[in-house]
Amino acid sequence: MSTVDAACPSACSRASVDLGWFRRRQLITIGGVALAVAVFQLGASICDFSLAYALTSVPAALAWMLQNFMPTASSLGELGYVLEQTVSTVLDSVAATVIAAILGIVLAVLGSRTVGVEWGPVRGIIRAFASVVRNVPMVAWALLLLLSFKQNEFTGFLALFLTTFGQLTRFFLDTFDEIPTGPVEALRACGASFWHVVFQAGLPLAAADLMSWMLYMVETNIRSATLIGLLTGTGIGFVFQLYYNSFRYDCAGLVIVLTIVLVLAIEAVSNVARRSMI
Amino acid sequence: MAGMQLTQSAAAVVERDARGRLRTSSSKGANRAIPITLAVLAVLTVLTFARMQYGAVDLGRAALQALADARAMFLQPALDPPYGASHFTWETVAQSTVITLAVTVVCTLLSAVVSFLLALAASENLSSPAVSNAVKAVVAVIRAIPTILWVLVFTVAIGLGSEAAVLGISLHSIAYLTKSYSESFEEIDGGVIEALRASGAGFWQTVFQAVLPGTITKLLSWTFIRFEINFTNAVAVGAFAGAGGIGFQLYQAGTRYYNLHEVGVIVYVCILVAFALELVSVRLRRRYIIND
Amino acid sequence: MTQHVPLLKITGLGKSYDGPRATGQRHALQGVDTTIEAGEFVAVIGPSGAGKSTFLRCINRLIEPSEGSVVFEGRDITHLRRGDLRAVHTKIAMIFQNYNLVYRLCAIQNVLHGRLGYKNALAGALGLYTEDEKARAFELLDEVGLGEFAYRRADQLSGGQKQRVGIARALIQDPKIILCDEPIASLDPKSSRMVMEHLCRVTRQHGIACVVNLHQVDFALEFSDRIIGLREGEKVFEGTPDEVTPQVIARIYEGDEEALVDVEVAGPAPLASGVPVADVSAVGVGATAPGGAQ
Amino acid sequence: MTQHVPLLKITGLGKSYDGPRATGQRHALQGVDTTIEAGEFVAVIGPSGAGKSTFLRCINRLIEPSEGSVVFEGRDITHLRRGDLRAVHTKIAMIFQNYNLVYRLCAIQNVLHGRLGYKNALAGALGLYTEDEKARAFELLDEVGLGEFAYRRADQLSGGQKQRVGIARALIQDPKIILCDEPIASLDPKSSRMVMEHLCRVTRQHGIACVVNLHQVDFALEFSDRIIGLREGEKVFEGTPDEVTPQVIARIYEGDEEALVDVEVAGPAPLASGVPVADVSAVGVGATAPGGAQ
Amino acid sequence: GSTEGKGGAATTGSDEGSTVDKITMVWLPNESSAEFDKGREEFGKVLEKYAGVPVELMTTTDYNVAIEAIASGKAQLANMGAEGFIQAQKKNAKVMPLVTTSDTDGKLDGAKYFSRICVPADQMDQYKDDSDPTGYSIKNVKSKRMSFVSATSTSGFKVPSNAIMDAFPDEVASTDELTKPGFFSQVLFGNSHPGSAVNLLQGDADVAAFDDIDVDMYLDVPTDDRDKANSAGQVYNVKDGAAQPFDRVQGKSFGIIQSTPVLNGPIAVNTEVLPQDIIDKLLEGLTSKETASDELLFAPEDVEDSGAVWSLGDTAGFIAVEDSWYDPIRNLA
Ligand SMILES: Nc1ncnc2c1ncn2[C@@H]1O[C@H](COP(=O)(O)OP(=O)(O)OP(=O)(O)O)[C@@H](O)[C@H]1O
Ligand SMILES: Nc1ncnc2c1ncn2[C@@H]1O[C@H](COP(=O)(O)OP(=O)(O)OP(=O)(O)O)[C@@H](O)[C@H]1O
Ligand SMILES: [Mg+2]
Ligand SMILES: [Mg+2]
Repeated sequence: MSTVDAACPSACSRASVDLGWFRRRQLITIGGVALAVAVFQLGASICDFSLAYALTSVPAALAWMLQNFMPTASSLGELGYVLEQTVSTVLDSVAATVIAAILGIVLAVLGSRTVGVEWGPVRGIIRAFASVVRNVPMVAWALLLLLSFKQNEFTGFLALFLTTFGQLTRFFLDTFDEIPTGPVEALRACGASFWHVVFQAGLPLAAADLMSWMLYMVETNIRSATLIGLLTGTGIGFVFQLYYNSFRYDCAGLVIVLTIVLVLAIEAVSNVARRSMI
Repeated sequence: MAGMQLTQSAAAVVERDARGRLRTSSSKGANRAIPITLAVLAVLTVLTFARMQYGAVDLGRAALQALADARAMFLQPALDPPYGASHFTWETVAQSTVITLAVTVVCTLLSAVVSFLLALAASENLSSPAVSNAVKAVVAVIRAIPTILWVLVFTVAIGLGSEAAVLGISLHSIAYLTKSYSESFEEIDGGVIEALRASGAGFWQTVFQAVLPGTITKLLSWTFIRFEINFTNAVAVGAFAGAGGIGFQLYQAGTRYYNLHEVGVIVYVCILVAFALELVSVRLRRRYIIND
Repeated sequence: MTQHVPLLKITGLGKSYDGPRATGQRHALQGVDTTIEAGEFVAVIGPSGAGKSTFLRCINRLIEPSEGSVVFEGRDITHLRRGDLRAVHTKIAMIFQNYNLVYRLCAIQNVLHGRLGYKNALAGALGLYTEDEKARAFELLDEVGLGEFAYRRADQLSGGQKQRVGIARALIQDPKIILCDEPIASLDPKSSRMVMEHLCRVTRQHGIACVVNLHQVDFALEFSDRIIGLREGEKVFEGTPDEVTPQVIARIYEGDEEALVDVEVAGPAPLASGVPVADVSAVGVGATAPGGAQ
Repeated sequence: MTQHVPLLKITGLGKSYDGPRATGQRHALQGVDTTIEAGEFVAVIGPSGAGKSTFLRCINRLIEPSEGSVVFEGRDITHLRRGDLRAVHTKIAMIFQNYNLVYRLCAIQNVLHGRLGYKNALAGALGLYTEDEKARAFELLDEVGLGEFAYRRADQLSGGQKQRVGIARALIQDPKIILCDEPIASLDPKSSRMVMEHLCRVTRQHGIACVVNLHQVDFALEFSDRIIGLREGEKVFEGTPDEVTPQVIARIYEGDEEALVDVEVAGPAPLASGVPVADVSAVGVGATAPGGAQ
Repeated sequence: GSTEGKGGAATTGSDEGSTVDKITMVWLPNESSAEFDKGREEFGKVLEKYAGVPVELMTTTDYNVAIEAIASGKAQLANMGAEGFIQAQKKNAKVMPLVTTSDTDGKLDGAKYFSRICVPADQMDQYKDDSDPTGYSIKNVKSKRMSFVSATSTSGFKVPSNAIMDAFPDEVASTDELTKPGFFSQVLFGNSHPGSAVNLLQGDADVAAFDDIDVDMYLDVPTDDRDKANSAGQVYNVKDGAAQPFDRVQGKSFGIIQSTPVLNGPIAVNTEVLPQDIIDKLLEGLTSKETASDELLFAPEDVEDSGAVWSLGDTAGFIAVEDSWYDPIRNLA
């Protein structure tokens, strides 16, 4: 320390001698890591999770999975049926997204800060409503609808629609909030009415982002549809469960492989679409 | 039709449609991506409704029934009689919420650590193209598989307890975070890495001294956003397999006891937790991901 | 009956913001009186925060004034309801610093937006314009020198070109007056001059009055018929460019640290072309200097 | 044994890029020979794209040279493996145009990064520096005039200050040579001069050799012991500043449209201070003009 | 509970056949729910007492898990349904039944419950068939809207599907086909026995399969003679004030057109990973009087919410059972 003082005149001697600064930083870092470890341990003990067991069983589990879930020649016989269900899942995802997007855009337009209606409560109500719809667990929507609409594709569609609707409205609200306010103001100053502003400034400015969110939702929905399908007995979720529960893991594996192929394909297509929209 | 007085070069640009009307957007080189995408989605939607199986139920009656059920669920949530049936106590609901949160914490931390390492390998600026592409491909495949399938598969492969659920949720979470993290890594200034390399710093030194400090806020934001998603997943997965928690109670209330009032209580608990998490993650996202 | 009705008569116009920000100066604008005649070109100058934007926006009620009245063509528009205001907006066009074009639409579509005030909800929303409107839009674009760029997307135009689209959009409204809020603040000197020249020429040609907020005193002096000086929300000067002496400039900008004008050094108008006052005045601190500052 | 070993001996150094870009000139650098002695201050000048950056980066193998050899302190480092290269890197420091600091860390931490090459993976990764290292970092920061800014985050420093942190980071490596790739290209003239003066002073003081890529010929002439001129990847000049005549400048920049030098107008070195050649030459086209261009 | 814990600590159980230091027992999802917490814990204690080694109880929320666990030897004991037991045995022949719950007389004869195919009471006529000894048959179910419980249920799917396959040998090749529309105009899954019953009573299905023990508490069903109560032709009403989900179908009634007895599921043991001496000790202990009179295991009749897994209204206790006793079920598969 003293060497520093000697070597380092005037200004720095006051500021720099405080090497304890480094110690404090280190303590903060160590503290952060320790906190994370402690939280992890706490969580693990609460939910009775053994990291060691989990990690050691992963290799065996993966091997077992590859062995059992690898589609076999005989499972290919089910390809037609699985394919049919997969396609229906994809179509449901698309339809749920489109319908949800139409309603979502209406709500988002009304509720957004930039183009929305000026009367405050409308905005608050729309945001609260969207937030509740979105945060109700998907399982709860499925259970609710299952009771009245019974087990069929339409029920799956409805459940998917409700969750998508909540999410898309949120994304759309954000999108509309982020469009530049200048053009909107400019159109108002021209004497444009509410709907003029929405269609001539709001939608053109937001279009690319809205589409991007929609495409993203289609992808996500295929995954969500699997869960909903398990509950409502439709689409790939249902066929997966059917094979899984009857121990025909090879056929279940076929469902997984098809899901991968499909999701990746849709991801690729929507990436192309998204890129060419900018 | 109004005769326009335009300079020659301007007149050469003006286009008219088949009926001789002035066009307000050029037919040449226009960006058709949005209309085409919209058209495709619209056609698919119509197709879906045309071939959808609507079941044997009378849709009108079912809709009314659903509204009545929704009313029971959202407006009359209760655990105790007269609406509830005392299948659950507040204590058990609170307990299982804590369990679900614990699963969420474990999944998120586990996947954050693994993803950090994978993301280093997946980032083009930190890794070799071959490794980067390989990791990205694997991650894309993992991400394509729905969480619930991972959990079910792990359930039979590993067996009981929370491990299957945690691993199943984590796998998807890892894929997601690896993508987000590596995108954050790829955004950092290549010059900084080069500077440290030029002064003789090794790989891990570069990572911890330049990459991590430069991206830590983004990483934390992404992690928290994923925490929120993981909670949702933990609820959904709890309904089917492994860890139990609030999701399992939701499932039981719904499919075993058919008590929508109790479902309502659990749903409100989930909404409350999700609200709290969302509040934080929206803030973080605004602050560090969008505006950075 | 035969009494002269000015185009725009502004009396005691004021705006105060409440809330936590309003600690010191509550009034962004206070007691401004003025009259704008048809076809006049008026420049509003003043330091940053003087209330220039507030003044302009209070005129067409993009900001609701908190006191005073705005009488447009003999009609008090200060308390008009939204619906009636639309009709007034068609007659009062506006041009913005950031152009405020819908950047995903092409130039001609942006110009046509100026017609929205005349259209019903459906036609306007769907962008169904008449052939006459379209023809006129092309002509106006051509008039500001952008005939070739009619189908170019707005975000592919340069700053000066964007502002000229903004001018065309204002013109197609067939306005009686155009309000311009720092139309050239984001432009380089060359584009600035071009935009100002276009603006000046077309307004004179079509007999449209024009109120322009400007940071560039030299441009204000060069182009306008009359100059209004604002400081801390109040009108501190009004007169012809000839009457703008260095002392006047100093009075307007006095107290604004960034824009202290050295009266001895700066010659009489016009000042060096294209250079904002802040730069000119960076030279030194003169007679009216910091003492008057607050 | 007693034979003189130069600090750096570069022989036939060349780099060619393949791929679609390589249509015309495949060689970014070709057959460059030179020798740098300990403590020397060498400036490399040349038009944009001449290969200055490539030359510098080939020396410490941030770019792998495709031909030739680099001998550092008598050891051929052209084909060293990664691990061994690390040790060499500690002796060859580098300073960049864009400073390349870790913006979220503070100045002192950035300086200490220069020590990473001497540390093992763990200590380096965790940022565990010895007290001596820290003390030295503070000294060096003070030496470049930033003692007070030690705990300031790098992104809160001005451009010139950032570059001085970069110099301190290079110095703490205890290098034998510092390579600087346009260290002042992003700075205003005043900061540029300050950075160059600091750089020149500390390298002379510590006896460190320095190779600086510069766009500013005037600075090159003013500060360096020797000047190397590159054009289209080849060395077209090497000599002392005195030997740099307008003709030499013209030869180096000849054919480069942006930097045509009017030999008649431009006087002998030093040229107007702080103004890059491109600006000086905007005056006109002189004797050696476009004919020689390719 | 403290005894419920980690799964397959004995991941590679197969090579520890002679000795065990811990017994793992797995429960099916139905018996895993919180209402049976006390009963399961008590059962664990009983096992510990007789086996002389610590017992770990594993609850499941997934049917497959229980079966995979016992078949792979990760669990030594499992409380199973008859169908699940057969499936586990198919995967590993060393899985054997140990005990099952007896009938109320303490015998094996009535150790069963009933899988029923039912239709709305007012449509019973359509299914009358004099050629059948019961007076009713399922000859007319084709192209109707069908409701099962779930694709994995024994009494709610496997048994009725087999009955249908037997009745329509030319039209249905495998039970798989019955999971999707084809033979039936529509196939619903109620996800539970009450769910399937409600599907029927609400009019969403024309025909439904469900069992007796999960549904009869909501109905006016006489309890004295179970065989008779479950015979074809019987018609039952939903009780007044029945709890959810039957609250929405109060007053509705249905009739049974076919009924098949299903054997009670066993407590199964994987003999590969549990030494014979412990198996013997467990068999002796579980079938003892003491166990049968444990009110935490077998709730006395009319006692509700005791947490016991079984009820003396249905059974008198555990009884040893031979592998061959399950042959009827085995033949269904
Ligand atoms: N929305 C607002 N809320 C509170 N105060 C505001 C608001 N908008 C403007 N002000 C204040 O009103 C005063 C005048 O602002 P105004 O924008 O009119 O100034 P200006 O002359 O246009 O300045 P500039 O040249 O920087 O554009 C300023 O003090 C400003 O801080
Ligand atoms: N990665 C690369 N791939 C292909 N060609 C490259 C690459 N990097 C540089 N080049 C080419 O090599 C030549 C020399 O580039 P270099 O960056 O060394 O020039 P420079 O003298 O540093 O120019 P400047 O003054 O603009 O920095 C240029 O023609 C450049 O286009
Ligand atoms: Mg302003
Ligand atoms: Mg360069």
